[in-house]
Amino acid sequence: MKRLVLLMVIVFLSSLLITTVATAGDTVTFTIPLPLTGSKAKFGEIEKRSYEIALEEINAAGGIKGKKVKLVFEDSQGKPEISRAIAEKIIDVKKQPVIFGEYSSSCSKAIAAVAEERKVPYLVVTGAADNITQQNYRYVFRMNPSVSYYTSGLRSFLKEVVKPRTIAIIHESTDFGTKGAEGMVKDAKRIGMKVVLKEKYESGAVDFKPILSKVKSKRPDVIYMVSYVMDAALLMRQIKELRIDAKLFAGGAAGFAIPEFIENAKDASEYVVTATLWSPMVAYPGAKDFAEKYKSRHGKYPSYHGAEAYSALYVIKDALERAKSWSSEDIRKALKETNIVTAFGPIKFEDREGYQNQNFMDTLVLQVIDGKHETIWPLKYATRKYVYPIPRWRDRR
Amino acid sequence: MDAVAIEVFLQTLISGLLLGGLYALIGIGMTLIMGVMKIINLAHGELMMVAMYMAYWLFVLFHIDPYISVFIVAPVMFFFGMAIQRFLINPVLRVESILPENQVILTVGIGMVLANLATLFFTSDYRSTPVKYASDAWYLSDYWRDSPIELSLSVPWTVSFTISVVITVALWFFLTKTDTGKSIRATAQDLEAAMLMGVNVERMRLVTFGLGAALVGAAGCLFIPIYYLYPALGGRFTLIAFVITILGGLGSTVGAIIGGLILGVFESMTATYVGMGWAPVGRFLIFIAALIFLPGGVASLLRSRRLGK
Amino acid sequence: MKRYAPYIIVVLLALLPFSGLSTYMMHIIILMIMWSVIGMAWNLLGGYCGQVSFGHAAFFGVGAYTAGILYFKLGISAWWGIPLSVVVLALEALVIGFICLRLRGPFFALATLAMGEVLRVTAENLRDFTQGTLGILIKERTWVEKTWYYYIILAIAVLTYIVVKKIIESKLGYYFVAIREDQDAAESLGINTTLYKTIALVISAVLTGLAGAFYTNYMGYIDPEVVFALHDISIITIMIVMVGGVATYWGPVVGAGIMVVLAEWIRSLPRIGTAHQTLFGVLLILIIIFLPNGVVGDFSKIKRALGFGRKV
Amino acid sequence: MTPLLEIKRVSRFFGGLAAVMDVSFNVNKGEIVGLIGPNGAGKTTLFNVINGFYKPSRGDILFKGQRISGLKPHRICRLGIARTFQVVKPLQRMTVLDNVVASAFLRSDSKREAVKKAEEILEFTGLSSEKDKISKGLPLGMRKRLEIARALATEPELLLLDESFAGLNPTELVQSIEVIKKIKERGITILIIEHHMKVIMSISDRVVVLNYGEKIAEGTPEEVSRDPLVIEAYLGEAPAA
Repeated sequence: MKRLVLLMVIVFLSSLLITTVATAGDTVTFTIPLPLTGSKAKFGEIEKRSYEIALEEINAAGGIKGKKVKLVFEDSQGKPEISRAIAEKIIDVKKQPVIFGEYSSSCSKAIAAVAEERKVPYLVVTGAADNITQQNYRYVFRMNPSVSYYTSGLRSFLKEVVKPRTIAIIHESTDFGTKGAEGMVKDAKRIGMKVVLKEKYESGAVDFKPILSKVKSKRPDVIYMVSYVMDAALLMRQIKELRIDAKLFAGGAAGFAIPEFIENAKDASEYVVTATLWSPMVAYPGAKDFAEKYKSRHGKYPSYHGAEAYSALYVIKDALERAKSWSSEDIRKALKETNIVTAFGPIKFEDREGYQNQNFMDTLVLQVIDGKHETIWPLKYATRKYVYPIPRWRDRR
Repeated sequence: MDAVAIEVFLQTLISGLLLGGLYALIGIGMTLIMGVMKIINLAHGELMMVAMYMAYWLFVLFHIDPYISVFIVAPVMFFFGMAIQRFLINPVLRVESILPENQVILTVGIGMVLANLATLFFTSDYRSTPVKYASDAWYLSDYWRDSPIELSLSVPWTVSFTISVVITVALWFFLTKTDTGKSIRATAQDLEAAMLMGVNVERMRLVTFGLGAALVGAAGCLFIPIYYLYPALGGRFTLIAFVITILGGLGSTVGAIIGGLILGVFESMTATYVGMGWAPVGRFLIFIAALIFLPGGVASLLRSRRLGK
Repeated sequence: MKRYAPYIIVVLLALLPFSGLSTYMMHIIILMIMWSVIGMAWNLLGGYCGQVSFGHAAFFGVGAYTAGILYFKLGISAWWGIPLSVVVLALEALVIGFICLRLRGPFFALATLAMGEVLRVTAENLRDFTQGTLGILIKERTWVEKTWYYYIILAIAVLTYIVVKKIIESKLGYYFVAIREDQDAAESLGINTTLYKTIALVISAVLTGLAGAFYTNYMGYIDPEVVFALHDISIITIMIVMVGGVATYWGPVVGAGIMVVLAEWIRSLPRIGTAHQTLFGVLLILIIIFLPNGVVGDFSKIKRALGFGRKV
Repeated sequence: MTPLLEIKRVSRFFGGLAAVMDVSFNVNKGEIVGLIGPNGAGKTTLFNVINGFYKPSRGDILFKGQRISGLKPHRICRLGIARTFQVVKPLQRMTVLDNVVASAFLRSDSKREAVKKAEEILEFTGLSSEKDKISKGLPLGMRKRLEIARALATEPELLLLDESFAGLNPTELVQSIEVIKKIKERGITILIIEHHMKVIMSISDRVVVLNYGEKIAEGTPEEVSRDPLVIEAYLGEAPAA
């Protein structure tokens, strides 16, 4: 037994020590924590594939400052303490001067705390909880808008086109859903809508019909839903089933903005609008290229999470190229001065409205028209004219 | 009550009953396993997930409707369940350990491996239901033009519910009319007595686990047209199955059906009249209430009624 | 020699921070010790007293939230959560015990499982009190360095070990095991089974809560899905004890080593990708099948298999 | 003088069935009382009622003049009634000594005292040589005696023995009978269920006979064995060997 234990300890320790220092020789290695197993694995996977596409492009173009880039993905399983372990490993064992990656807000928070303490810059790529960039952290930067800002585009669409008087809000009970719903309540006040119903549910529910019957009885002009993944599709399918007619069905990004939404909701998804951070057809440089590349490899367009991950590597590249040295402090300074346009949109880290190092950007509105997500708002990015008013269920064929 | 309130109530009730019927099928598999083998199967939901992938691929590759593939998937799951019982669970049941609950952890391990293998083989993509009729429904107003209220009845939900009822009835006949079925029930009621009566308990356990897996496999097929699919979906359904098992009474099919319906209606009513966010709390509260106030589940009520007190 | 082993181990552990381990390794070791505490606590109730709880997340989470809410609502250092959680957890355990302990075997297991879930959903829904799913974020943790966290959790672990050992060697220990072996026999021998089960539950809950309060301070972030997790807390706890050795003093420690350190190692094996969970799952299944009483409990089997101890 | 144990018109129903019906008898201090009857006569149920596992559906049980029906088993044990089980329930994975220590704690203040008491009792019941064995592996005779030892460790005034002789081989039987007699010498009152007619008739001072939950006879062994009702009850069932 002792021998066995000893052997195991040796193997374990050596496997930790052999890992190379991040910037040895003419390659630079980045370790990226992502949830690759468990319930959040889907998004970890999208991001991983997107990082890989960016990686190939960057290496084909000569790497970063002449160094080849290598990426190592570590599975955080969506557990904060494992994310933290990976972050500690990145800082301590791999001596990597900057961290980026992770998907969920809770894991991003765990890493942000470590990064700030250890004074290593951390670029949050997809974690959307407001409070990540409200902590006066100096070393934490965020590319994606916080969840409260996801709907700025949708708000102006509602105000200028739909002009609704009442709205019903259904949202998942996660932080993402709750904050999204609260954002809409504020928006509603601003544009003079009355919130007739606000209900939450636990994501993954099978049957939404009870709550939808209640929505139906309130006859709202707009039904706004903040849902992840397949809940969105189930909601629309069951709305169709119950023939709930509203002036507009609107989604708050996430589950409504991914290709699976149309696949699963089928004709029930038609004319549904959704806020989103990005779409494959958006006019940012490189967006379309990336989307097509992703589609040709993996069969469907990526969600905005993919674009975020893809662009994150470019943001890092940009910062490393501008940094005086590859010390954490210099990289932090370089990140702070970031001002580039990526496939995901313009990136600039600002301190305002209670946020620090936060990227603010216009969000888009998509509508499903003829079974495809089309950008309809703001008009300058529109790929197709919006359809409004939408037909009643009874009249659809 | 005005028409709107009545409409909401009736629609909620319909939803609850349909949901309950499907829940029942998931629960029956577990109630059999828990009743006969006295083990907690935490891989129940994962078995359902495996079955759903089977049904999904049968449709995508061979265009076999999920409702037809029940007849393929359920038998396959039956043998899969028997294999798990024979090669993994039985060895653990046989060895001497301080806590018998180590078999529970075994099922956790099995569930973990199944979910991970599904990720490896099928990626963690969310798979949509492939069927065309997913959101079709029948409407009251189509049949009764001047109806003051509008009610709808989802096509796939109704079909799934009906098949679920048919399977349950078939199972009930199997358990009450056939020798094997009677032996299973005897084993569930009193292991020692069954052994004395010459029941081959080992074989009954095999059959039961197979049957449990087949039932939850059938449930998986029935969920394909109304739900969606990804590798980590098991856990939620395992928990639901527990609630139904306890509510209905260990080993009781009739209890599981009633338990499923109660749970379905209860969840729907909570969603409509309290708030959908509280539905999970409600679910576990009735679970605990059933454990404490009705330790034998609905089945014990049925039994005492039959005995005339 | 054997008598001094615990002391030697403690001294070695106390010297560990000076060995120049990376903070990454320290993190893993801190997690391992934390899980040992939870495992030992669970073992007292489950392993010795035979009441298998599937809901220890209910205690871990409440401990974590005690610390978190003190910090967030009252602006007091979250470290006060450690002493306060003793009181809170004792009360919680009394309530849960009152509800669940009248049930036996699998029913008790399922009832505790439900309790954990009820608390999770409640914490998610009581947004004004717990911040709901937004979680509680501690802006500035007390130390950046790991050393103090390490000593604090080590102290808690040593305390837990001593508490468990003292209890098991006393009258309580005899009563716990008697209850595990046969509740009816125990009752007929004059043992107030309800009382002693409650005692086991309260002590187990309090110790688990300490680990939870520590977690808040150490990780600096909690939310209901993390600290009330059914799989990632409650079930992992049971696995730690079962894999390590039910009703043994060192079983939970060994189990925590396997479940944390070995899992971490397997997770970071190169080229294995996401298959690490399959590998780990298979390992668990093998341990349960071949070592039903865990690595420590069935140590003699391992020795025999490896060719040692033939002389015995 | 009040009897040690008074059973007053006790009935116990399960569902609609009466397992014990309107049974009354007394046990006096220092006596050995045998409780006999065919299988299913309600003997063990009666023990469970006395010992507190079941509440009597009707009737009262008094111990030293104090009403004990409805108390929890551990309270009843503390008052001075200990029992053994027909299907032995040793604390399987504890050693023989620990089994007895666990029960000796009931009236000991320290572990040392409990261990001392336990060792004494093991000596008394002839189990000393087995004390470090895990109780699960013991032969049946030993396990039955262990049950008695464990019950004695709670220092009872009344000992309820449930078929302590069933399944023993002749040597074990002799040893066990010796133990019972020694227990009596210590002044402990015994109520014993036994199928073994020869044994029961030889050691009992009085015998109570149950059939279908009802008491059909009570008296000295000789009186009872001549009672026609008893003979009829046992007819068809061969007297247990």
